Amino acid sequence: MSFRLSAQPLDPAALKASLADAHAGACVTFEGWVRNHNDGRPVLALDYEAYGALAEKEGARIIAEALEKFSVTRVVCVHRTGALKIGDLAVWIGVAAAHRGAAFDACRYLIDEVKVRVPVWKKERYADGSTEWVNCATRGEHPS
Amino acid sequence: MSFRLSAQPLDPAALKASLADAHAGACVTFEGWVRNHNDGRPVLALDYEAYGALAEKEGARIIAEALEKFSVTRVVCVHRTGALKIGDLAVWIGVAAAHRGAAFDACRYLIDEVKVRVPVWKKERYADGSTEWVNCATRGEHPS
Amino acid sequence: MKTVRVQYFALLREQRGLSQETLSTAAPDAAALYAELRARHGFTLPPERLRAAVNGEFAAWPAPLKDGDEIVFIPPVAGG
Amino acid sequence: MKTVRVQYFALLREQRGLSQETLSTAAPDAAALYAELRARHGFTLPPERLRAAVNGEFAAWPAPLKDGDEIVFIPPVAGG
Repeated sequence: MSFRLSAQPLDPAALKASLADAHAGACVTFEGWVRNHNDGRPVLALDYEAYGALAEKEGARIIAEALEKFSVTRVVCVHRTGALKIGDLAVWIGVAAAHRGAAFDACRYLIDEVKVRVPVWKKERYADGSTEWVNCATRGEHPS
Repeated sequence: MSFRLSAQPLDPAALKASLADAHAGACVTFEGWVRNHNDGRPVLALDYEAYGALAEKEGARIIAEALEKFSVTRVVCVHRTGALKIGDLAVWIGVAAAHRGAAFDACRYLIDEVKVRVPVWKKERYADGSTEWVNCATRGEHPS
Repeated sequence: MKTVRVQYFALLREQRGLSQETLSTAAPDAAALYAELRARHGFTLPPERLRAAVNGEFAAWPAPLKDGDEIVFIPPVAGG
Repeated sequence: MKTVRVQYFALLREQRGLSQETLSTAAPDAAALYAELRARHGFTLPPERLRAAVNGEFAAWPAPLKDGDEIVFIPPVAGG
């Protein structure tokens, strides 16, 4: 039942093992992978930066909400910080539950909320040498 | 893009590695675990039996439907057969996609359809020594 | 009369006491064959809880059987 | 005048050229402080795209600042 930030590569097998529970019949995991394109632009690499203290507080609140809303037995969420390359694992969320419906719903809730509420930022490095903080463009920077 | 039956234990790490794809930003997995109770009865172990030829055909059809319905890049589904104990992995489904919505929806579709369409049967062994083929009770066998 | 092969799985396999058999029947279709075998072996599952498969593919109950067909009666599934 | 500490992340950190600073300000609240710093450093993000945090917790823009507060202006997040 934890939200953590990690500056080191994540270990999905170890994370999933921490969900093991003889009462659970379903385990749903979400992995966010660094993909090689975004909005049509080729991406070479990413940097993730977090406001650690508040990210962990807000992540813990999101997990508490998921435990309240859905009948699940265990939840783990870990988000990377630092420099990542294509294919690297940026976020890992795992949910165990007696039944699969709750596991899917809770996992989806967790990633949806983490993406919009937890203070983590992503800087994309593009093939043409430019960079951009995702979601931080303002009018004037990019003529639309 | 395959549906398989396996009489041997599944290896989630190897299965997930087979989904790797630089175009994918999201990976959702579902694992069905043998849980220690069902309908309030303590379960000690399970036997899975399959009609192999038709199970693999129907599984392949379900995967083709998911690829048609959802924008996903890779799909793998493997179902165990044979004797399983509490905590063992009975089914593993993994979906990679550019975006998480399609990955969640496809994974949910796959397990929902597999559960009701693929000819696989489950016999539960209970603490009191009795056994039962799940979903095969008929009126007269169990007074309700 | 035709000769067909029947495979049994799960509860039907246990109630029949074997995994497959080859038999002669006058049953014109899968529905009639199941009725015949159910009467003979006391299968508890009513046909409305089963599906039929012929030659490795799901088949409609009234589809005619022919000599050499392989038939499977599919109990309610319970995967995952 | 009060003394506050401001931490910068992501785009604001790059536009400010540093991760944190301690400064004296007459700004009564986070909204006024951001307006003051934006004018001084040319931050491109308008305040309606930011959230404010004070002493490690999300805070309303008009909440009064006091001496010793630690303030963070939170650009649009992009986790996952």
